[in-house]
Amino acid sequence: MAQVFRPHQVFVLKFGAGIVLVLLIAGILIWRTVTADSPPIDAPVAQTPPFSHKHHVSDVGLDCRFCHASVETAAFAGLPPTSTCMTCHSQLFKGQPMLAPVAASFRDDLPLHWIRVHRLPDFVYFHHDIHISKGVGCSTCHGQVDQMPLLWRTQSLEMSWCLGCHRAPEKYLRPKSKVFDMTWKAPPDQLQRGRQLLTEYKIDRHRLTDCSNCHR
Amino acid sequence: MSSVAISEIHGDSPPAHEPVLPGVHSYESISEKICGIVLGARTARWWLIAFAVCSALTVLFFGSIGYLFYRGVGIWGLNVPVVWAFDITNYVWWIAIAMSGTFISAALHLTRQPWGASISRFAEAMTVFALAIAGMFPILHLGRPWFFYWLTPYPNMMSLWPQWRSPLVWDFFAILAYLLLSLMFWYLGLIPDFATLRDRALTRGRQVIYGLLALGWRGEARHWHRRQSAQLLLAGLAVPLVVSVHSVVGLDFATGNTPGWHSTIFPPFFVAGAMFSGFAMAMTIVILLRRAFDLGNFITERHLDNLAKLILAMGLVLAYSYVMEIFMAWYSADRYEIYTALNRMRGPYAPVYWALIFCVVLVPQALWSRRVRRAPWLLFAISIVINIGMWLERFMLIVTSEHRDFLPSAWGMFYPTIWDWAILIGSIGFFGWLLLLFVRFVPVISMSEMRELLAHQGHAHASHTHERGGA
Amino acid sequence: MAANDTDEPLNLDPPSGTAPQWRGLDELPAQAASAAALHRQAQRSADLARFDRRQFLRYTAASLSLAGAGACSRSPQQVIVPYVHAPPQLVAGDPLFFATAAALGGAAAQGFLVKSHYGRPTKIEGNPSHPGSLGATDIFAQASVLDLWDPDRAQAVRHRGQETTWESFVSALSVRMSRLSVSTGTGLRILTESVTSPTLEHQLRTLIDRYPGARWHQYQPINRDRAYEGSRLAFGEPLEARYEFDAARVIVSLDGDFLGAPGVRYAHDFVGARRGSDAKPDPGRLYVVECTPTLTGSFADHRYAVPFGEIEPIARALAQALGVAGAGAGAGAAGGAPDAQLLPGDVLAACARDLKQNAGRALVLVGDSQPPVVHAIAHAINETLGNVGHTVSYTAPILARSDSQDESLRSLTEDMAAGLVDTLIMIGGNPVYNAPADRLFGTHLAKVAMSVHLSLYDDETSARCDWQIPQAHFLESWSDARAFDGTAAIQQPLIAPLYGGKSAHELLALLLGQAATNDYQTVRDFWAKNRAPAAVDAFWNEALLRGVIDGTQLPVRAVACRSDFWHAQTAPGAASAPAAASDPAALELIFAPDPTVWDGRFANNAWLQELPKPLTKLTWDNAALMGPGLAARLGLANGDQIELRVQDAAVLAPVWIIPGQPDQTVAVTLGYGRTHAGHIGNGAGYDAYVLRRSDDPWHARGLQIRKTGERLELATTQHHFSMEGRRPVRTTTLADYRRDPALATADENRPQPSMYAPVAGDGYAWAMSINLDACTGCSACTIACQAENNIPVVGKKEVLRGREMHWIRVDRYYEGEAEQPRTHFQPVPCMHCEQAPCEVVCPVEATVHDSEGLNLQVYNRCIGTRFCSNNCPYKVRRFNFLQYSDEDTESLKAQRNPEVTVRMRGVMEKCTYCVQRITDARIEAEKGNRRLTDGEVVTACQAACPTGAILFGDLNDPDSRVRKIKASPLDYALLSELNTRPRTTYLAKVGNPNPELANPPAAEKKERA
Amino acid sequence: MNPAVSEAYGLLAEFGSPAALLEAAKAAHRAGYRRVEAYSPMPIEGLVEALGNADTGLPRLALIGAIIGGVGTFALQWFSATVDYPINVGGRTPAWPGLIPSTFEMTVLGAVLAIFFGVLLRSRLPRLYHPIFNDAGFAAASSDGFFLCIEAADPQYVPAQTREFLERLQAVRVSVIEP
Repeated sequence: MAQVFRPHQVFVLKFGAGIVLVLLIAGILIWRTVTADSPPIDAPVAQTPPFSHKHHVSDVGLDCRFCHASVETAAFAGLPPTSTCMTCHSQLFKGQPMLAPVAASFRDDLPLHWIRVHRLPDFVYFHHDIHISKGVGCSTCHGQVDQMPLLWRTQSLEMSWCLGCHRAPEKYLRPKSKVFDMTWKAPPDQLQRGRQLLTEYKIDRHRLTDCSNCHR
Repeated sequence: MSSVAISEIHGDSPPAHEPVLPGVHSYESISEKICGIVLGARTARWWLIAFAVCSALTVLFFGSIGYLFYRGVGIWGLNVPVVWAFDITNYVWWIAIAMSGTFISAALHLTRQPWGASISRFAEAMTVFALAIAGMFPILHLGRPWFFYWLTPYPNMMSLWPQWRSPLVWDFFAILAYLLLSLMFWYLGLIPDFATLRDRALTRGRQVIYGLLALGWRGEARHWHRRQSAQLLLAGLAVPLVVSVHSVVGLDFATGNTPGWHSTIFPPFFVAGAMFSGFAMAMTIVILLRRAFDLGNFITERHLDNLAKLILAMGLVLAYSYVMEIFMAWYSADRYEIYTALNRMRGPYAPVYWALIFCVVLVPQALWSRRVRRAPWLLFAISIVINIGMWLERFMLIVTSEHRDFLPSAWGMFYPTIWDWAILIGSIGFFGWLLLLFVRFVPVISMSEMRELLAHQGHAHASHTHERGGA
Repeated sequence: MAANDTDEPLNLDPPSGTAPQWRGLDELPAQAASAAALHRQAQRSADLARFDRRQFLRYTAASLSLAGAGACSRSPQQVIVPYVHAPPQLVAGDPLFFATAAALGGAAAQGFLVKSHYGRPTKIEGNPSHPGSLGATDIFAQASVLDLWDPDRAQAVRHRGQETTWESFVSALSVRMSRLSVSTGTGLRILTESVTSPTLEHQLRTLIDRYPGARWHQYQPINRDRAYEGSRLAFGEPLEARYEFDAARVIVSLDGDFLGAPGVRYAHDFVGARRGSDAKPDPGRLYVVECTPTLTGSFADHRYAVPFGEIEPIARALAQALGVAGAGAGAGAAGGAPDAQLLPGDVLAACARDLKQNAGRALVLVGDSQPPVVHAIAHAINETLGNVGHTVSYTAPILARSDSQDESLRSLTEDMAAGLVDTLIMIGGNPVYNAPADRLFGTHLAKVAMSVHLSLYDDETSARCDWQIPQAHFLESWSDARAFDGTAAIQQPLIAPLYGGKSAHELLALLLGQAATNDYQTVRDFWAKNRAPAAVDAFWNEALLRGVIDGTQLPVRAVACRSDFWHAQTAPGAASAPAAASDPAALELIFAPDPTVWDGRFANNAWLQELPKPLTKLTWDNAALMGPGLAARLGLANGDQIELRVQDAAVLAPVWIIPGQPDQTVAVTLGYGRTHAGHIGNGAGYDAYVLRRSDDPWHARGLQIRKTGERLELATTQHHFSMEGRRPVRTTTLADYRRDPALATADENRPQPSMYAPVAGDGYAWAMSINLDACTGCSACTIACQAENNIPVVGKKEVLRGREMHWIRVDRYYEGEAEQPRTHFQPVPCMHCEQAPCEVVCPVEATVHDSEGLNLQVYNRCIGTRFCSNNCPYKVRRFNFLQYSDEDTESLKAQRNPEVTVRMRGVMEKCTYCVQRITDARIEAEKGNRRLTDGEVVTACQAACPTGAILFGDLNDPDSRVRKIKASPLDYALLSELNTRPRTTYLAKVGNPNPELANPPAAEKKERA
Repeated sequence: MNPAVSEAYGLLAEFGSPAALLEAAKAAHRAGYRRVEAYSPMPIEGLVEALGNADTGLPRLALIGAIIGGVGTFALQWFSATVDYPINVGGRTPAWPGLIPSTFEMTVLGAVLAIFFGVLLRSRLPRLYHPIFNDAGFAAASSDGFFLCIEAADPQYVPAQTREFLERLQAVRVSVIEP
């Protein structure tokens, strides 16, 4: 009988199979990147006006709370109303084209539109105030904002990431005085300090990984 | 191993015993006959008609599924308290049908029943198809089916795992294992026959397709040897697996606290029920095939007779468990269990209950008669009745338990909608569709095993003469 | 406000409701540009599409709070002053609470604290300092927030159906007014519903003074004419009877449903006194004689069902038995009638003895639908027993006018018919739909030259009027209202009118030619009138802060009962009552307001439509209620369609069989069969007003019933009413309780052993106790829960399938024989079992426990296997079989509580013990490094419950009320034999039947057996 | 010797019956041939033994697969439920009986996979091209032909003698297999 498959045909078959496999993997990778949440991590986000945290925090030396006024008192850290911007900018850099949108917003009572950089899904309920009051620093989740001309996201903000801290808070907790300190780095004896803070802040570890902590 | 069987066949089959393969056969004629069905030039009219019907139902099936995914499970008649009805009924029914195939061929394989050879092939096919359909229902019944993969343990961004103590998770693994085993067991058996088809195929296209499926099988002695020991091992694994799978299905209910479910009798009860309906479905298909391809020489009345006996036995086991269920309810002195038992017999679903008693307990008693066991069409009718009865049984089991459980204020009723029926009927059509493709393009009977049988018979004969010669 | 346009609203989420945070408002454009602003917002709402839900909510939050701000900046100096000290019962946190009040259904006002999320009113709570509320609310109050957001509301001024502008109406009206002013207003008629607003009354009277020829009519279908008439008979002047249930030990209610009526104060007092302290029950005794089952009757220790006409003879006989002066004389002819005819056995005698023994601590009251003379008799009895001043006192009516509304409507319609009415201005109301059929209001309306209708909806009346003016919802406008004791409260808006609605005050101001002034000005001016200008601001702020105006309670009047009324003409209903009684074939029809849609004004409120009616558990429909005996006699079953015919009027209605209804009486409820209600209300049920006649609005004799052979599907949420001997509801009697407190719960063995080590925790351990002895079945909890937790409405078809979504349902069981059933109510939320069966079967950890004992349902993890529901013995889990929560209607989204996830289809949901309230409270506490104290967390159902039947708290807190109450011997767990160890437990019901009465209700026999 | 022949894959002999093939295989083995293969349309008893080395090694593989599947699954369950994310489910502490069903199923599956792929790998399948197919008559091997092939790679392989040897075994036909 004749061979059903000649060697070169066999080769073609194997090769084809290989191609298909490669395409499959490629497809999956593409799909994941396409459906990944935006803006991606570490990608600066352009805003109008091009607000620079770097300038306002490290150059001017504003405190976070000057704009994010309710971060200590409410679930939402809050974004400043245009009027807050105008407290300074009614005087400083008045004519700057860069600031035109702010002036316009104030004049026409039309709110500014900022692009959201840190967003959580609908079903996640995050409270800024409690984190602040229990010694979780801004930079722990938001990164060194004072070094960001344009803001970008430094953390995945995925559940597993949240759990990283909720399972081992002692690795991240800071003394109250350091919460708004952008330059804070964990000291070598952080673990032990952290445990002290845990008791000081009266944090119930059991609760931290309860589903009801974030989901309602 | 089956060669080892020779002496035993000889031993436990007295000359008076009718042969498994009556009529004259040569190795060639076997290939001739069975390959003919597949490679035959023209397709039978009955096949085309049946295929058209089944295709229509298949479209209905997947159409309904599409609508289901679009609208949600609300298109079914479900409600609180009856949150499961047709969906889970169909699931249990199909997975029970799946039971027989692997089990039959594995059991026959292990007990070296020569007569099994001719029915094991499509019994296995039946398993694979029924299982594929059964496996769909747990996904279809979900409120958010697109998240079904959350049942699998894999590292994810939620750092969550399945809840291991849920019987549904056990189910997931059970079906997975069962499906893969059945597929491999089936395919392992098919390889040499694909090789035969490859070598007899007349068109290039078929040569290639069957060639690929045959994986280049060339009948090497060592390959045969490995394949056989593999089949033996798989068969050995299949039996406990199959039992465990249906025990787990039983546990789906038994672990619940719903009166009428919360009973340790369930796992064995479900295994028995599964064998019962599995054998019945096998019977249905055997008879159809036998008729369609006039395989009377391969599938003899003895096959039917044995199958019928098995069905009868299982039917009795089942009848026993029904009695036990009622007894347990009474014996438990549990108010709710007792009520459920009575409610089944006198409640709004009483007709279903009595219908299933008729189909599952009474009808099979006819099989005591040898005459019935030898009358294919009677057997066919009975097997159909049993299949219906077994579906009713699952429906009764699920719905009557749910619809009146603990708090009278929460009692309710279930009424099926058109979509419930569409998906049930559609699934049957899809099953038929797969079977039709199978009988058309795959050898319905294992040729290699037939050849073995032939060899044994020849050998047995030879050995007789030899003894005489020696004397 | 800009901040609100981002995801994180700033100005409006302060730590607590104190004044300063309104600094945010100052950042608003002070000039009244709110309309323009709103417009721009609307244009931008195109962007909404790509926002996710919470973004959306906050976005609307922005626009709407801007609107709200606009409302305040209508004149710059206007400032809304939020509540300063949110009472501990209320969850502190981001949302603000504003005190307001409203008289819903034209009844006495209740005071509210309305929860406002970033300017969107989302939830209504009772105002603890308001006498009409004391912190609780009824179902109508809870549901009214949905009316505010109802997309079906009238949204534009219409002239003969054509959309037009307010300005064009103003000009049209001014033309007419100038002409009318010539004729001193002759031909000008105002039609209002019952008015409790002092300001509105003032405006109306001013108008009448201004135009002597004009006249002010008032009519609403459910009115108190007969009560006032009764007091006129008894005292010579219409007076308001104010009951002090907490002082009453023995109460006889003659067809009076004080537990089912709108308002919560009476239920609160009655049950409060009954419950005793720390669940040591000390019930008085309640006798009820009624014509159709009501909540009050269900609660009674002794309940007797009699035909409508027999109430009067019974009253007279009772009076006689009590030796009331003048009793025995009079038309009832019941003079010497042995009461055996009227009530079984020696009930009347025993009842009378009971009353005598408790003279001064007893109370006899009468339902508003009973003829005046019966009211008078009750007044006489109370006086004789010396109850006046103790359990009942009398004040001037709380309504602006107490003269007969039926009379007032008659004169109006006659004048209309005679063409004497030139301009008819209707403020609220819907007379075309709900006026008695024989008044032919609709027909005569055509003869009016200019008819104006100010109403929330474009309803039946609007359709027949020249002008339809959208009315501002009470959450959108300023006004004031009187509580049951006359205490006035300011009704302050939380938001600018969504659809440019106008308030009654604005319309009247217009008529008075004060076009400039808005309702804020009007109301404030009215209250400022006789105050020193300097003091006004302080007074005003105080009034808004507390939600009540001190010193406005009406003074008690000394009264003396006359004795000449005994011969007063009895109402036609009772004329030949004995005859009716003697002839069993003669059928009578009685009318009652619907338990959920009342007189029809709530017909378009989906929450109320889907709220199971307490006794029938019907939703989305009204039915003709009849007793089993009658049904059997006529061969009728539930859902059979019958024709009800009274004289020449007839309607088709479905039958619903209800135990405890007299066999010659058929009861129909009003408020259904609407044709212009809106998408929700249209076509639901049948219109019983068709049968209603002005001569006897509550009752009709000579009813004929014809079976049509049709069958109608009625959506009920409970199909099975017997307990099947399973005793989910446990009852005992005071006598038994005194003998053995644990009798009712004796057969329980708790806790049963478990193979698992207990999961210990020293944190909070949340638990709930539900006191069945305090539950009246009013269902306020169900609606409150729905409003708090974004629970979707599923519609009649889905309810028919058994897919209602209420997280807390109120089960209703009957005990005893069908003629004299004992009725039990049992609210059933999630039990939060410590060993929850539902959790073990979930394959994906979507339902698990948290360390505080909550049985959680994590929606976003749920894949919808529904196994948990199967395994829940209480069946409290609810499944989104389809996409139930409305994702298209913007305004409905704005109503939702942003603190609670909106569930998608395919997801299981259930009671969470209001985990969002717990979390917010805990966070507030943890910020202060302190532990939550008892009462800081209050669930929505608990807050709404008028009788405090629901108690929630921390079991690990040694002095929490819930822990104390669970120590009571009456405490039991539902299905405890399953060893699920529920955190929600019940207190058994303690009845107090009169030992003298030979035949204790069957149920108690059972208990003893 | 003739290079053409020496480049052959081997010599293929066809036999009339299973028995004949069996005999031939035994004879070949006795004659010291080691690179011998027998081909038949169905398994023949003793054939493998006749050719030497009957060990399939599958049971060992199965055992390994089973252990991996079982131990792995149990360990995974235990780890995830008690170490990685212990969650209070129904107030019940994780107990081993609840972990058994999945473990059992995965044990079986592990064995099954090992066996199936064991067969294919040890048999070097799939192998779509094989010199043996070059023989025109070899198609019969899948229905009624019984073949014995002595490969050229066999140290004792000498074309002429081997062919003679095979013919002596009453082969129906002997042919050279092109490589």
